[in-house]
Amino acid sequence: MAILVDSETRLLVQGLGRDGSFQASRTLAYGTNMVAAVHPGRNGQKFENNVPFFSQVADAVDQTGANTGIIFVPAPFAMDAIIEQVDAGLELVVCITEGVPVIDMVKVMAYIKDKPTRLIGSNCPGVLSPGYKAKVGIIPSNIVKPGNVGVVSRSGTLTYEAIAQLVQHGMGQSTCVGIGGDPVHGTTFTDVLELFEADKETEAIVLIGEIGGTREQLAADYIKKHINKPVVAAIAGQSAPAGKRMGHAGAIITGKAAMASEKIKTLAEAGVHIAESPALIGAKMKEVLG
Amino acid sequence: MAILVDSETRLLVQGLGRDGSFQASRTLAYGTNMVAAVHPGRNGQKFENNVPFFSQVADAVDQTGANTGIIFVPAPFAMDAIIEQVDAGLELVVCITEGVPVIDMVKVMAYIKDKPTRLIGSNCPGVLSPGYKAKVGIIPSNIVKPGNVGVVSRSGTLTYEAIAQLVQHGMGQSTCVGIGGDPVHGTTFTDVLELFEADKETEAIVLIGEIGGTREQLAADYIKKHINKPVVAAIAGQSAPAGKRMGHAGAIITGKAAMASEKIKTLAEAGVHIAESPALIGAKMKEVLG
Amino acid sequence: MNIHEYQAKEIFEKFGVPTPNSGVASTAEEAIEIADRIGGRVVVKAQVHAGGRGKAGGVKLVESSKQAGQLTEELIGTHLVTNQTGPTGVPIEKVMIAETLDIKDELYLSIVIDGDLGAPVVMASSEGGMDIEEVAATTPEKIFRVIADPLIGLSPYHARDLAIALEVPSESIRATTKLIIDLYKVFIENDCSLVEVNPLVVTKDNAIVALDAKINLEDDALFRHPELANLIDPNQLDPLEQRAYKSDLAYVKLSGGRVGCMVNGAGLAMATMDITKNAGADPANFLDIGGSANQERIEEAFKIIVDDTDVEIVLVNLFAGIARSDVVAAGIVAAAAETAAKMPLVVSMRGTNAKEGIEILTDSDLDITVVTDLAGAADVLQQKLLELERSN
Amino acid sequence: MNIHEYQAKEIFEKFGVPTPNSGVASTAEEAIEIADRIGGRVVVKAQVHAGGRGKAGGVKLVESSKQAGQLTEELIGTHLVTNQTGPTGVPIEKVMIAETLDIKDELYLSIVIDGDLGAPVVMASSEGGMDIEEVAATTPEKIFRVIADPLIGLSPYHARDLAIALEVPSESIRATTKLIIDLYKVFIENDCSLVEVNPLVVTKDNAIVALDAKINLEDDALFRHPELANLIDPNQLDPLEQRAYKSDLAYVKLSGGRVGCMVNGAGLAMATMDITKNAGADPANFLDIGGSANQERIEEAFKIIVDDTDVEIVLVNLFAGIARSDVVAAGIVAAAAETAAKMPLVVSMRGTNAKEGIEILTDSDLDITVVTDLAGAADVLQQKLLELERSN
Repeated sequence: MAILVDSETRLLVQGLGRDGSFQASRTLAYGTNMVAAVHPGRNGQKFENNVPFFSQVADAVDQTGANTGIIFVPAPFAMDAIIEQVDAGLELVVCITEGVPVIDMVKVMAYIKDKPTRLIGSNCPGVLSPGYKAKVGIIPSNIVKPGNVGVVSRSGTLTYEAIAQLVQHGMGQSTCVGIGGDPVHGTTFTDVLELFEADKETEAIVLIGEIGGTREQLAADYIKKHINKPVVAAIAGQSAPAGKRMGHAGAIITGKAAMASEKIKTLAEAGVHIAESPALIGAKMKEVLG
Repeated sequence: MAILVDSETRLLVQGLGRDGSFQASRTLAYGTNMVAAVHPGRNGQKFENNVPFFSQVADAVDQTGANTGIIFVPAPFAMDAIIEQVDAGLELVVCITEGVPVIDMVKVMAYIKDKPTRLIGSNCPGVLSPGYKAKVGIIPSNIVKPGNVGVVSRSGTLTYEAIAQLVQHGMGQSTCVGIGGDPVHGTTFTDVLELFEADKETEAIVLIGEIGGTREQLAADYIKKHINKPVVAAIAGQSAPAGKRMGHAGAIITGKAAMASEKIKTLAEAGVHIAESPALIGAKMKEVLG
Repeated sequence: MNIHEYQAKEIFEKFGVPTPNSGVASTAEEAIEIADRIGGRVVVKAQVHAGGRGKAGGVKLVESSKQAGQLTEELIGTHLVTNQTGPTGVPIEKVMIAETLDIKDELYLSIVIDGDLGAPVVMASSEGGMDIEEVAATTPEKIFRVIADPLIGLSPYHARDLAIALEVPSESIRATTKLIIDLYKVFIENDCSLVEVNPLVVTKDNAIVALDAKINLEDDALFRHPELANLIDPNQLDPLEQRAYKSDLAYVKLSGGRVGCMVNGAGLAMATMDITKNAGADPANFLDIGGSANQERIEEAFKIIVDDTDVEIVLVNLFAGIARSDVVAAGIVAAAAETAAKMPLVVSMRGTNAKEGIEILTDSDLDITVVTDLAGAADVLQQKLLELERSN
Repeated sequence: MNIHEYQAKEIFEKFGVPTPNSGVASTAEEAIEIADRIGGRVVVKAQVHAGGRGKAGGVKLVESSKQAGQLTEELIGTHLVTNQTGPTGVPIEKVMIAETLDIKDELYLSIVIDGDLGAPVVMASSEGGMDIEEVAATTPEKIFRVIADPLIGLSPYHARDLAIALEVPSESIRATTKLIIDLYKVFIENDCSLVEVNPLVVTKDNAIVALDAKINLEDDALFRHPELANLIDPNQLDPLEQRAYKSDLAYVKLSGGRVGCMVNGAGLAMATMDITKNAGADPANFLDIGGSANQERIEEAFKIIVDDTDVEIVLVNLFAGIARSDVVAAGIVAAAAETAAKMPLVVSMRGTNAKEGIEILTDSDLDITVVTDLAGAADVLQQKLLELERSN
C-alpha cells in the first residue's frame, strides 16, 4: 500500500518554469502517473509530448481525473496555487516552493482547515513511494529502494541522508515523506505517523526532527499513545546556538522546548529509539529491526 | 418547550448605553433570567442593583454560567462583540444593533460557520417566548400572549403587527423570532422552521418575508420537504418599485427572484397559506387553524 | 451613497486601475483647457447620479476642444432627465472631459455582496456597454461570476479565470487579472456596496482600461471612511430627499401615487405601501421615522411628506417599540399647524404610549380618522380615497 | 531582516502608535539641534542591530543639548559590543535623540507568529524593560498572550483583554487597546516576523507611549515591500556575512570553532554541525549553498568560509538533489587556487553527479579526504583534528 502516493496517484503539476520543468521531467521519467500540467498560456500544448497543459487547475482536474497536485510556482504565487488546487478538490497537494511568506501559510492553513484536501509543505521535498514508482516531489529517485521503513522528516537533504543510510544498511522504504522546514506547514509528523501505523507495508519508522517549535514533542506524545511500530528518531541541531537562525525559518530555537536536547529527551521517554548522531540513523534502525 | 429561549435561558447583556439600558430594564422587568451585564469600566457594579457587571464576556460567562447573549453595542463595535460572545462559547447570540456594515456580517458569518454558537441578527428585534417570560430582544412584551403559533419574520415592526393580529384573533405565540432585515444575517427562515417543526408547543407557523434575496424561496423548498405543520406567510413589498432601497438594506429588489410576487408564488406552490395582504395575517391563521 | 464618476475614477487610479486621461470641468474654459491637454477629440460626460446618461444626451463625443467648451456650456446648469431619474431630472454641475480610445472590445465588470451567499461576488460579461440586467435576462451564458472567500478575499486565480472566460487577448490576461484584483481591493478597502465598470474596454493595442467608473459606498460603513463621506453631493438628491438626508430620515419618493406614508420600520413601511395599493391607490412616498425619533425630527418628517405636492392624504402607521407614540403625535400636530396643507390623515397607532398619542391627535383640529389595525387602515383609506375622488 | 530603532519608530508613527519626540543624528551638530528642539534633557541611543545596548553603554541620559552633542561625537564611528554581538561589536553610525518621559510604569509588548499554532500571537507583560525570556523563565504568570485569528485578525476585545490584564490605569485602557490594535496592523501590513516594544510605558499623566521600537521584517515577504527592503543597513553585518548576503548565500558565523562547514540544505547543515561537534570540534561557521548554486556562487561561498580566520579545516557535506556535485567541486577547486589558505578538506559528496565531483576534487592538488557518508566524515574529521593539534 505505502502511504499518500501509490499506483492510484494521478498527478497534476503546476508551475513549469525552469526548475519545475526539470523536476517534472525527472518525476515523469521515474514512472509517476502524471496526467496534467498547469501553466498560464500553454493550454493545448503537451509537456514532454505527453502530458496535456491546461490554464486552470479545475479544468485540468475535470478533464483528467487528477487527484494529486504538486506546486513549483514561485513563492509570491504559491498561496494562490495551493488555494486553487484545494478549491479544485485535489486529495493531496504537495507544495515544493521555498520562501513562501509565513503569513501566507498561516492563512492557507486556516483556509483548508475544514476542507478534505491534505497539504504537504510548503518548502518540502515531497513524497516518494519506491515500491510504486510514485514520486511527488524532488527526492532523488536513484537513492531510494523499495522496502518497509517509513521515513518522515522536516529537512530535505537530511531525508536523503536518512534514505541513503537505510539503503547502505540494506533496508528499503515504504514511503519517504518530507513535511517541510517552514514553521507553518500542512501535514505534521503526527499526521504521517498515523498513516504509517495504519500502513501494512510499513514495519518501522524513521523520524527526523530538528530544533525549533514543539512538533517533535507532539509526535512523541502521539507515538506513546498510538504507535506500536518501532520508531527511530534523530534530531538535527544539537550543536546549534540559541537564537541564531540556521538557514531556514523552522530552525530557530525560541525557547527551552525548542532545543534538540529537550526533543530527544521527550522522544526517548515515549519509547523512541534515538540515533545519537545524524550519522547513525541507518545503524540504529538496523539494530532495532535486528 | 418553545424554541431558542425558555426557562433555561441565562442571559448576558452587552452594551448598556442609553438604548441598551432602556431595553435591558424592560427585559429584566418582563421576567427574563438576566445573569450578567458587560460594559467597559463598570466591572464590580450592578445593573438595576441586581445583575453584576463585567468587563469581559468570557469572565462573565465563567462566573455566571450565562448561555445566551444579547448585543446592544453601537454598530462600529458589533462585529467585535459578536466574536467575543462566540469565543466565550455562548449557545445563542442575538445582535440587535442596526447599521452593522455588511462586510462585517460577511466576516462574522464565515467566522462562526463551524462554531457551535447560533447567531440571530444583526438588525433584528430578537426572540420572545411568552409562555416562559423569556425575552431576548426588543419585542414589546405587552403585545404577546402565550400560545401555539410560532412567528418568524425578517422585519421588526411587522413582527409586532403579526403578533397583534394573532392576539386580536385569539391566538397566542409559542415563540416569536425576528431574524433581522440585513442582507447577511445569522439564523435564517429555514433554521427557525426546523426548530418550530420539532417544537411540541408549536402547532402552526407564521412566516413574514419581504422583497430582496431568495431566502423565502429556500424556506419554501424546506417547507415542502420537511415541514408538516401549517404555515401562513405574508410577503411585504408587493408594491415596491424595482431597484429602490426601501429603508433597510435587505429590502431592495435585485432581480426577478427577489420580487414579492415570485416569493408568494413559490411559497404557495410549497403548500403555504398566503395572507394576501399584511393586514390579513391573523385572519388567515384563524382560517387555517379553524 | 452614490458618488460621481470622476470621484470613482480618482479612487480607481489610487488603486492602480487604468483609466482614460481626463479632467473635470464646470466651465467652458476649463473644458477647453482639459481638451487641449488631451488632444482635442474628447468625450464630454455629464456628472450626475443617474444611469442612462448616454441615451439621455449626457455623454457626447466632440471633435475639438472648442466643441468641448460649447457642449460644456450647454450642459452645465441644466437638468438631465434619464430613464432612471424623475421627470425633473438631476442637475449637471460638472462634466468630465476624457480622451477617446481605439476600442476593440467592450466588457462588463462589477462587484457586489451577495447576501444569500454571504460573500462578495465578482461578475463579468463579454457584453459590455449594455444594461447588465438585460444581458442577464436574454443571454445569461454571457455572464460569468466568481465568489470571493469572505476571509481570504478574491484569489488571484479567480481573477485570472474571469480574464480567461472573457476571452481577452492572451497578452492581456495578466493585465486583466491585475485590474480585477485591484478593483476588488477598491471594493473591500472602501467598503463599497457596488463597484461597476461598464464598459471595461480592450483597446486596439490590447490595453485594458476602465472607461467608466461607478462606486456606491455602503452607508453603514462610512464611519470608517470620513474622507469618503465628504464626497456626497446633496444637490443630486430631490429637495425633499435632501431634507430627509439632513434629518437622518429614510425617505423614498415614488412616482404616480397620492398617499403619503409615515411609518416606523422598513417592513411595516412596505406592508403599509402594500395595503395602500390594496386600497386602490399608489403611495406617493414613504418615510420611515425609525426607532427613536424626537419631536423635532417627527415634525420635519411630517412636513417632508406633506410638502410632496403629489400627496393628497397621509397614512400614519406606527407600531411603537422604542419610539413613543405620544411624541410622534405631538410632532404631527405641531407640524400640521405650521403647514398650509390641510389634508385628511388616517392613523393607526399601537405599542408604547399609543393611547396618549391617539388622544393628542383626536384632541387636535386635524382631519383625522383613527383606526386600530392594518385591516382597518386599509378600509378607511379606501373610503377616504373615494371621497377625495368624488370631491374632485 | 533587522531594521534600526529609528526606522521602526517611523513605521510605528505612520500607524498612529504614540512614540516619544525624537530625531536621528550622525553628527554632534545634528544632535545638539534635535536636543535643543526637544528641550535639552534627552536620551541618546546608539542605532545598532543588537540588543543589550543599555548595559553596553549605548543608551544614555544627558542633561543638556551640549552633552548630547558630546556623547554623540563619542559614540559615532565606534563599535558597540553588547552581549548579543561578537567581540568586534557593531558600528554606530547614527544615534537617536529622544525626549525623556515621566514614567509611572514599564510594560512589555510583542507580536510574533507561533508556527505550532499557525497564528499571530500578541504577548504582553507587566514586567517591561527586562529581558522577556528571563520573565518567562522566572515569573511566567506575568506574561499574558492572546492568539489572533489567522483570517479575522486580532479582535479589538483581545487587545482590550490585554490592556486589562496589564492593569493599566482605567483611563488608559482605551488608548492601550488602540495601541495594541495599531501595532498588530504594523505587524500584518508590513509582513513582520517580530514587533516588539520594550518598554511600553505608562507616563505619570497616564499616556501610553512606545519608548522603544523593534521590528524584524520577514525576509520571504520583502518582495511585497520594496520600500522596506531598502531599509537594510549592510554595515551592521559582519564583513563575511555582508559578502554572503550579496551572493544570496545562507552564512552563519559561530564563535569558538575551528571547522568551516559547506553544505546544502538547512537540515543537513545542522546535522553536519552536530557531527562536527561529535568529532570533538566546534564549527566556526556554516554556509548553506542551497539548491541551485552556479560555480561563481560556489567559489564565493568557499572563499567566505576560508576567509574566516577561525577556520582551520573545511568540511564539505553535499547531498545533491537539484544542485550538481561537479559544479560544486569545480567551484571549490577554482576558489582554493585563488586563496592563500591551504587547509585540509574533508568531503562527502553524494547525489547528482557525485562521482564526477569527487573526481574533480581528487584530481586537484588540494589536501582532500573523500568520505562516503556522514559517519565516515565524523571519523575522518576527528582524525584530522587530532593531526592538526599534534602539528600545532
